[in-house]
Amino acid sequence: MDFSQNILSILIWLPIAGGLLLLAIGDDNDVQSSRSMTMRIVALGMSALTFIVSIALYKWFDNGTSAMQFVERVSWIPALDVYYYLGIDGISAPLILLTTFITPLVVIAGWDSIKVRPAQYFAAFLILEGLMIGVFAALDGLLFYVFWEAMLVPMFLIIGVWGGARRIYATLKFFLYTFLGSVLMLVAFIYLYGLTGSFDLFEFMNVPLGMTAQRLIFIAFLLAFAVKVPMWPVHTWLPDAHVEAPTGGSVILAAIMLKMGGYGFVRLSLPIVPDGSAYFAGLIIALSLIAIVYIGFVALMQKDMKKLIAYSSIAHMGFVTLGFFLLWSISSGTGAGLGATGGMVQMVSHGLISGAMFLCVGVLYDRMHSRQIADYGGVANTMPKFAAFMVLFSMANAGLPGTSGFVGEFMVIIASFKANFWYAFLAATTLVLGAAYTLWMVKRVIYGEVANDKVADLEDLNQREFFVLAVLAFAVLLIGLWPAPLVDMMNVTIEHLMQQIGQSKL
Amino acid sequence: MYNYYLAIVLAPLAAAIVAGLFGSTIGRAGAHWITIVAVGVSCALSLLVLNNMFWGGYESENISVYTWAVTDGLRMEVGFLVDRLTALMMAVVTFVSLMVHVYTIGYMHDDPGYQRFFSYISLFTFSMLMLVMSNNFLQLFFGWEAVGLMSYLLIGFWFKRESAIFANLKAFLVNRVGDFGFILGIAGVVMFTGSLDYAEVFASADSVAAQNIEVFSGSPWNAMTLVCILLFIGAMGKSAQAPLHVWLPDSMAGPTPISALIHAATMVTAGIFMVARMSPLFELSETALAVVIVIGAITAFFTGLLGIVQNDIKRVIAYSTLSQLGYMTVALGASAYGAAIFHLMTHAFFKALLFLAAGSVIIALHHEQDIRKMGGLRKYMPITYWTALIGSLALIGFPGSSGFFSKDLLIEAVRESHWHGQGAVYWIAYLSVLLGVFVTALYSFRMFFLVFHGEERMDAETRSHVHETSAVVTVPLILLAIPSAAIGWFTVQDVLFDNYFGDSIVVNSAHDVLGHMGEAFHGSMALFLHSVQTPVFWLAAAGAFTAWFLYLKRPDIPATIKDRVSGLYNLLDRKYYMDDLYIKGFAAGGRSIGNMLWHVGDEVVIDGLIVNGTANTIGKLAGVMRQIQTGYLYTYAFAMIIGLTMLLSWLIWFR
Amino acid sequence: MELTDYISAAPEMTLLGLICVVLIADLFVEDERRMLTFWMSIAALVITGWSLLATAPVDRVVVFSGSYVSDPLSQILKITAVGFVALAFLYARDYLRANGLHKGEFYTLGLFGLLGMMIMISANSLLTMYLGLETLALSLYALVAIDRDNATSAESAMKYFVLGAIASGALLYGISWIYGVTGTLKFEEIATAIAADPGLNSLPLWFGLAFVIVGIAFKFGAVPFHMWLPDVYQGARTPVTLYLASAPKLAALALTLRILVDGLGGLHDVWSDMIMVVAVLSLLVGNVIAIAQTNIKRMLGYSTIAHVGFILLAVFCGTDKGYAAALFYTLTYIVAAAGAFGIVILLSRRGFEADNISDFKGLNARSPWFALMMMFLMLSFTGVPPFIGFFGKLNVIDAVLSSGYTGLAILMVLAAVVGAFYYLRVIWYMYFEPAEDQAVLQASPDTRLLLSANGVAVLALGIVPGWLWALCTQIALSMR
Amino acid sequence: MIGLQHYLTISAMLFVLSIAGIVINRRNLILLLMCIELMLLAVNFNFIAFSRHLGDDTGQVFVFFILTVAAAEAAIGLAILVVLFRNRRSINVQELNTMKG
Amino acid sequence: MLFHAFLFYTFAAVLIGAACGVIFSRNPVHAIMFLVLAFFQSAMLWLLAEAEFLAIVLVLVYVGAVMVLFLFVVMMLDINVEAIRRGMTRYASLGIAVALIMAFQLVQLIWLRSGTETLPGAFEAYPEGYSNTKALGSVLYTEHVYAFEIAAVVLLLAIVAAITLTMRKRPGLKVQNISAQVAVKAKDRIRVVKMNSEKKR
Repeated sequence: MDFSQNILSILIWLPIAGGLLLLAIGDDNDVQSSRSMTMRIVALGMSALTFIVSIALYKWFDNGTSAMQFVERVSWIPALDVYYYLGIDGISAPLILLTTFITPLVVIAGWDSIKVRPAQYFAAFLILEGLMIGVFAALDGLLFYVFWEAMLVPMFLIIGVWGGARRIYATLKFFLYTFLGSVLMLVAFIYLYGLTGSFDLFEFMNVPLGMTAQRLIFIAFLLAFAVKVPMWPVHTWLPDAHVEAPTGGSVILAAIMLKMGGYGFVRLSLPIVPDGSAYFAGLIIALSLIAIVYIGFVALMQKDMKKLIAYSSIAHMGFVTLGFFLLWSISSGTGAGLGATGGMVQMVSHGLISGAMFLCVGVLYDRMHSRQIADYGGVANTMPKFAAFMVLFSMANAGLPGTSGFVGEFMVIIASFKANFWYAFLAATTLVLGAAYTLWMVKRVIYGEVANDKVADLEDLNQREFFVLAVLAFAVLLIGLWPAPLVDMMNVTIEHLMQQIGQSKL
Repeated sequence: MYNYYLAIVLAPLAAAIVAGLFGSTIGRAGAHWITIVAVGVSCALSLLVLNNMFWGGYESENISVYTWAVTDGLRMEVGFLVDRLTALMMAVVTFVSLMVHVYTIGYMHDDPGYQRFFSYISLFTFSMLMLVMSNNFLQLFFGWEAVGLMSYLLIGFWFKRESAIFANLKAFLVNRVGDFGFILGIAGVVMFTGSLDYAEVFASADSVAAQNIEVFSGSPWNAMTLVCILLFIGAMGKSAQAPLHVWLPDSMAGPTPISALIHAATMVTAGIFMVARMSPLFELSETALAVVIVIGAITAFFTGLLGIVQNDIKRVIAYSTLSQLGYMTVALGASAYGAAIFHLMTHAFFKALLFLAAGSVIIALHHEQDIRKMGGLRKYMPITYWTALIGSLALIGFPGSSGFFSKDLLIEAVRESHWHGQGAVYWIAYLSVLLGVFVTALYSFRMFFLVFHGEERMDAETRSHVHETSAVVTVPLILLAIPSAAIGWFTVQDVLFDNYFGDSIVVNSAHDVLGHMGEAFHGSMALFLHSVQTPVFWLAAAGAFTAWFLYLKRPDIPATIKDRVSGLYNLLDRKYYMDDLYIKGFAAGGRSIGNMLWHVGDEVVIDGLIVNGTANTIGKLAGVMRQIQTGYLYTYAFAMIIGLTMLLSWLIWFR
Repeated sequence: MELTDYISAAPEMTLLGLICVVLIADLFVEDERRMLTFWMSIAALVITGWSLLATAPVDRVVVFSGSYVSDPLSQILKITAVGFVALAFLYARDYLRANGLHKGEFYTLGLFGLLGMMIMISANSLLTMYLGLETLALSLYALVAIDRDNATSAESAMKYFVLGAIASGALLYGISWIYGVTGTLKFEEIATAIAADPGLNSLPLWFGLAFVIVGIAFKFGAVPFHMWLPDVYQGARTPVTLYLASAPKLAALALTLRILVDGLGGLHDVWSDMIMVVAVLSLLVGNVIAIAQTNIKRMLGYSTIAHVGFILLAVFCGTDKGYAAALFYTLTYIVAAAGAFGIVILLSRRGFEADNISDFKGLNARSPWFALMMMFLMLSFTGVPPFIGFFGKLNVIDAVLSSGYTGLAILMVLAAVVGAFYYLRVIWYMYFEPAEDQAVLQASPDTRLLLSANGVAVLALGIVPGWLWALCTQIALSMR
Repeated sequence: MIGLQHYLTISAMLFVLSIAGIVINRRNLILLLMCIELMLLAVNFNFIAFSRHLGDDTGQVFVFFILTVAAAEAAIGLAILVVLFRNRRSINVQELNTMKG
Repeated sequence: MLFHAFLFYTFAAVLIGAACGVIFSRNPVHAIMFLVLAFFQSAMLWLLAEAEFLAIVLVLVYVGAVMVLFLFVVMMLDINVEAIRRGMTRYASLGIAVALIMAFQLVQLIWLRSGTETLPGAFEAYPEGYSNTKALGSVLYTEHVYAFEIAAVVLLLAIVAAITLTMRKRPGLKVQNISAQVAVKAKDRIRVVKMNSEKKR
């Protein structure tokens, strides 16, 4: 069956329809009831179906062109010249695949650990999935913004309804922080709309802009994306949101929502305001390096596992922004593309690893209802399989070669050395800091004597949990050992992007 | 040969996967059989490759296995470069590994993690082979980190022990500090050559040496120097060179087979191997070589001194390993790469032997490691005794033993390395290696005498059970004792002087000390006979004699010395306070920085002042502004009238 | 005076006639059968709506010696007003019956108010505008006080009345000056006079303008003429608040557009500054004070003030885009406002006003569907796409930006972020808190249906906002 | 010459007085209503003055309507006042602050 | 002309004085009386301006109806005059200051900034035989018929509203229900209640 012309729409609306279906089925807090079971199966089915469709997307995706593929363009709001305009290239495709890959795992992970209003929970995730894919696929500024903002709502509810003790503070902080960031982007969009008379992103990219305008637009974009990434110093929502979110929420937040920021930089900031980006590149690089070093130190001191992973996410995302903005510091030859590719790979990889790490914490949390490192110790004694996964993902988090965590960092460090020795120097500190905070946590949680009776009573992974972690482990190792398929998807697009950015729009 | 190479690498990997994932299914015997067979296959094929290289006249091969990724013009591949250097390393690695596998059957006999252990060491073998067989920097780094990971897992194998999990974390982190330099070095290589492939990089080495890079603005550094020093920092971490040596003694918390395999014979020599492999680069920077030789010399001498005061049998050997690694590094710095590799090889055998012998003792004494509680074991454990004696003699460079050839020539090479000038660098290096000989002999025989001779200091309960260990332990000891004793004699000429390494190692003709020495070399026998005329021999003999005098003849003296020079003793006992510096200085410092950044930076400034501060300000503002809404009609009317007046005023006066 | 004059004004006349019918019929209806009045009122609204559609002019028609105008703007505003009054009646019915307030006067006064709005919307001279305004205002005063036994209602009615009277006094004073300077009360003639004699564009006219702006700002509830609004929203019974919060905004918009644009368009550079100050103050004050509120009606009152800031900023631009945006924003805002108050009504029952925000706690557990609807409405207020409120803001920001006021645009979005907090608090209470009140929601099926439609509308309109925007643009163009 | 400006001045004085009355009166609601009447009177002066000045009757017609509306307004205002008094037993402005903030 | 001016200033002075009386008098009844005075003076001034019709209407409608209504309410509410003695609170000075500023602004407007063309003195007198009433009447029913009808609506609305707000059925009030009385049947008049005889304890 060839539905390649509408595949993006299918990917967006299928999960949303699934979510609405779940809402229609309604809640039954009895986990065993048939309604509850039907609901779960629908949730899993829908997310799995979306994943299967995305495999078709991967199959049909042409690595050889930087042009948009699977384009759909239908007039949406003719009065504003807004189009329902979708299409993907090598930058968005991997992120879409990441989204469709992670969501079913989140559904499985939340299978019976969500006791309160599970239908709404799963519905929120499915709707969120559709919206996230929408962000990655939208080629119309307004459509992009619609998906971008709408995404906040399910996440707001996920954290707020199913979150931990300080969930309200966390979720409000999350919402307001990100909302603040994105409204300025809206202003920038409207300004560009005023110039071009259209919300088409390509029009935005082609319109000549003066330096002042570029700088201002860049700042507006920066706020939106920096909050999402999150970059230092607008990162403080993340630890709170992650800590309070339910496991699935943390996974999606870390795995995909953070990527929105990075994606925004490549998709919008760089091509639309290349000169503005060039002007601020030094700032971004500085902030990225601060994130890597500063956050590395902060992560070292965390007592809460989720918070630690959250902080490590910030540090890892620093590599993404670092990679993207190296371009202007690299005087000649190749390397800029390497940085950008590294940033992209890092996004995908971080999606897998941080997701897996949060799932690991979730496994423990489901059993002990604590995220405090101090409450654990010697988990390896009672949960050997779990410990194996945890160590694997921790190593990936520390950027060990052979895992996906290494690929992006390696590329970015190499590229940053070309830019400036000290960039590479500071970036490479993550080798030490990343290992220090991750493995120190592993030491305190996994290793050692059984710390207390609760740990002694832990049961090892059940099949469902094993499956989820195994799938992620496989993906992490696959990308680590053979990133070529992933990198090949992006290569041409990034090459094209680099040329595009290289040309001044003044 | 490609399939052979693949088989060499993949056999241990496959075995490790099977033993690791299906350990419970295949059982203990299954686990050790599959891994031993796999490593045995690897070993056999490696020996075949070595044979081909040595005598078969095979050319070196550079093969790409698969493309890891290509982006932005940078090819990142996985591939094999098999030349004579590689072949030698492969043989050493697989042979020692095989011995350790066999030995493990006995050593880990009743450990619950038996299958896991075999899986780990097989995986380690795979990683080490990936490292040595790599044809590019990426894979080198992969192997580099993978062996680090396995080291981490194996040191922490007994994860219930606080000391083990402390040591493995420490080992990993200190190694990471080295890797930090290493990855920067690789990045530098890519920057200046645009490639990760050895062949391409070496081909453009000259152009790199011609470039400068301004690390600090205003002071251009030679690019090659920078790259080489960065790469060498990696080697310092992995090969435990001062000041990154602190992890190695602690790593003795792992099971003894691991100490033998990883922390003596193979992994720790990766740094040596790497520098030798990079000889085309290092040769182009005398500054880098000077750094290498100085670091090596410091390590060789000062860590040796520490061995004298240790009481843990494995730690003594660990310090001796450090010292010997220092010797190898010195050789690298003297451009005597061949000597370094030769010493690496002999050291692999005799140090693995010593560790396994120590392990044998430990088994016999039911995991007692304190040499003060040993003594007089000679009569209980003859095989262990004799093999340990061979190992010790090789270690101190007793004439005729393999250690003699490697170490004697190494010292000779350092003495010959006049191109370093007659300045501080040269003398530090030369005196260190020379005095190191005395120190080595002293601590080696101190340990040897305390363990096997003299008074039996173990408790009666233990003594009644002491007996020689089983065949799976003793056979590897014997098999390792043979090369420890004899391999030097037979291979020294071929390896060192007959240009065995060929193109694998490039030496600048001005630095070619081995070539120079080769002109004066007249065979093993001549060297053997000549030995009594060298200071090396006498220093070693003096060391051994001192040990005999202090620990067998007059065991009361050491305590007196300890009291007399308690300051010096403490300095040594506390390992020059290096651990304190790292743990109380860097680690605690890092944590307090983290704490400060977290609590002050994140919580007070960003969250407190800016984020919540804004929110609270708006909240307070709301509280204040709502006070305007008093509820009184006249206030409302007044507000309207004020508003009106303002509009009117603006119209009259400001427009 | 021609017969056609009357045909043009047929909707108003129809409505007046029907009001009289309802008024008289109501006298003969006993309290138990008061539903008859309700249905008659609805019928009156339907007939009025029909007559509006039937007499829809293609072009601008000015009758009654220039007192009355019928144009596309008046058509859309009137039809919407009729619709929202009907909606208010429908939402109000259950509440009024439950609270013993179900009197015919509510409907007659409501219809009178509608008549006042229609007069304002069609006013083409300052005189008719004033009379329409008073008709509306007097009905509203009475409606606010309709619960005679409620001290709070009476208090708020009194405040509303006094302040309203002051505002109309100011408006009249301004009108007198405009009349004095231009010599006419009709909007076109004022515009012509100003265009003809640039000398008129001076202080006396500006003074008149300033006083008129006070009247306009009061009607909208813009700072600092807003102070009545929170008290009245809170003090009036919820159906009255609902009535007050929806349709009269259309009349206020008509007031603004007719006077400032049709009449005093030539003075744009003078009034735009004043409007801007008032609008910016509204944005800030409304959003900030709303945060401190615990009463949802009061909170929505302050939120109204903030939204008025947006509407006035759109007007401030003085461009077609701006007027279209103002119209669009007003239309979409009242949809959400009506829905929000509708849900407040839904939650209340006999003797219990659900007017504290905390009464929304746990609504998701009690009724997931209406919690969802309320969330839609709150998100629409916040300006989160794809809800219609977002497009309202989008258009206003677009208008402001195309006029070159980047700083203002940024201020607007920042104010929106501040505003997001209190809307989110409602969602937070509904979804994140356990229910304090477990009572089952009581509402007739048609009310439920309507409320659902109302909630879904903010989403549906947001998904297809194009036609409405096109319509608004077209109307703005027709205003020339 | 007595003319436009004199009448406007009277109007202005009345207007200002009425406003002052509204602002400074803190007690009696009825007085507020009376001040409003004064304000409308001021407006009427303005209209009449302008009407006479312009020689245009429309202004006087407007005054006619203002008088009508003012009467209606007064009726409703007083009705609300009565309602308020019945509920509160007071028409003191200072007691009218149950809603604030 | 001089007499005209004299009359104007006299009436104006009384008017302003009465207005001050309205806002400063302690007793509401006095205030109403001052307001009545103010209306009378205004009517006089309007007469001076030849706006006879409105002057008459003002007296008839305002003084005759509205002010009486005010008086009714004041009397009906039986307000304790002492209790609502006016308080010149501490904000009064602020209020007066604002009023002064506004007065100053209006003076600016009327006398200083309005340009020269509005300065010419007296109103142009109406021609002989001119009837103000007739003139107004003729436009009221033609040009302003629409407004006139709305005014009617406003009055109707005021009636409805006032009745809505103030007419109430008092709970204690006993009203005859005539139809019920007429429709009553004999058997409804008496109810026979059966009950058990009281038990003896």
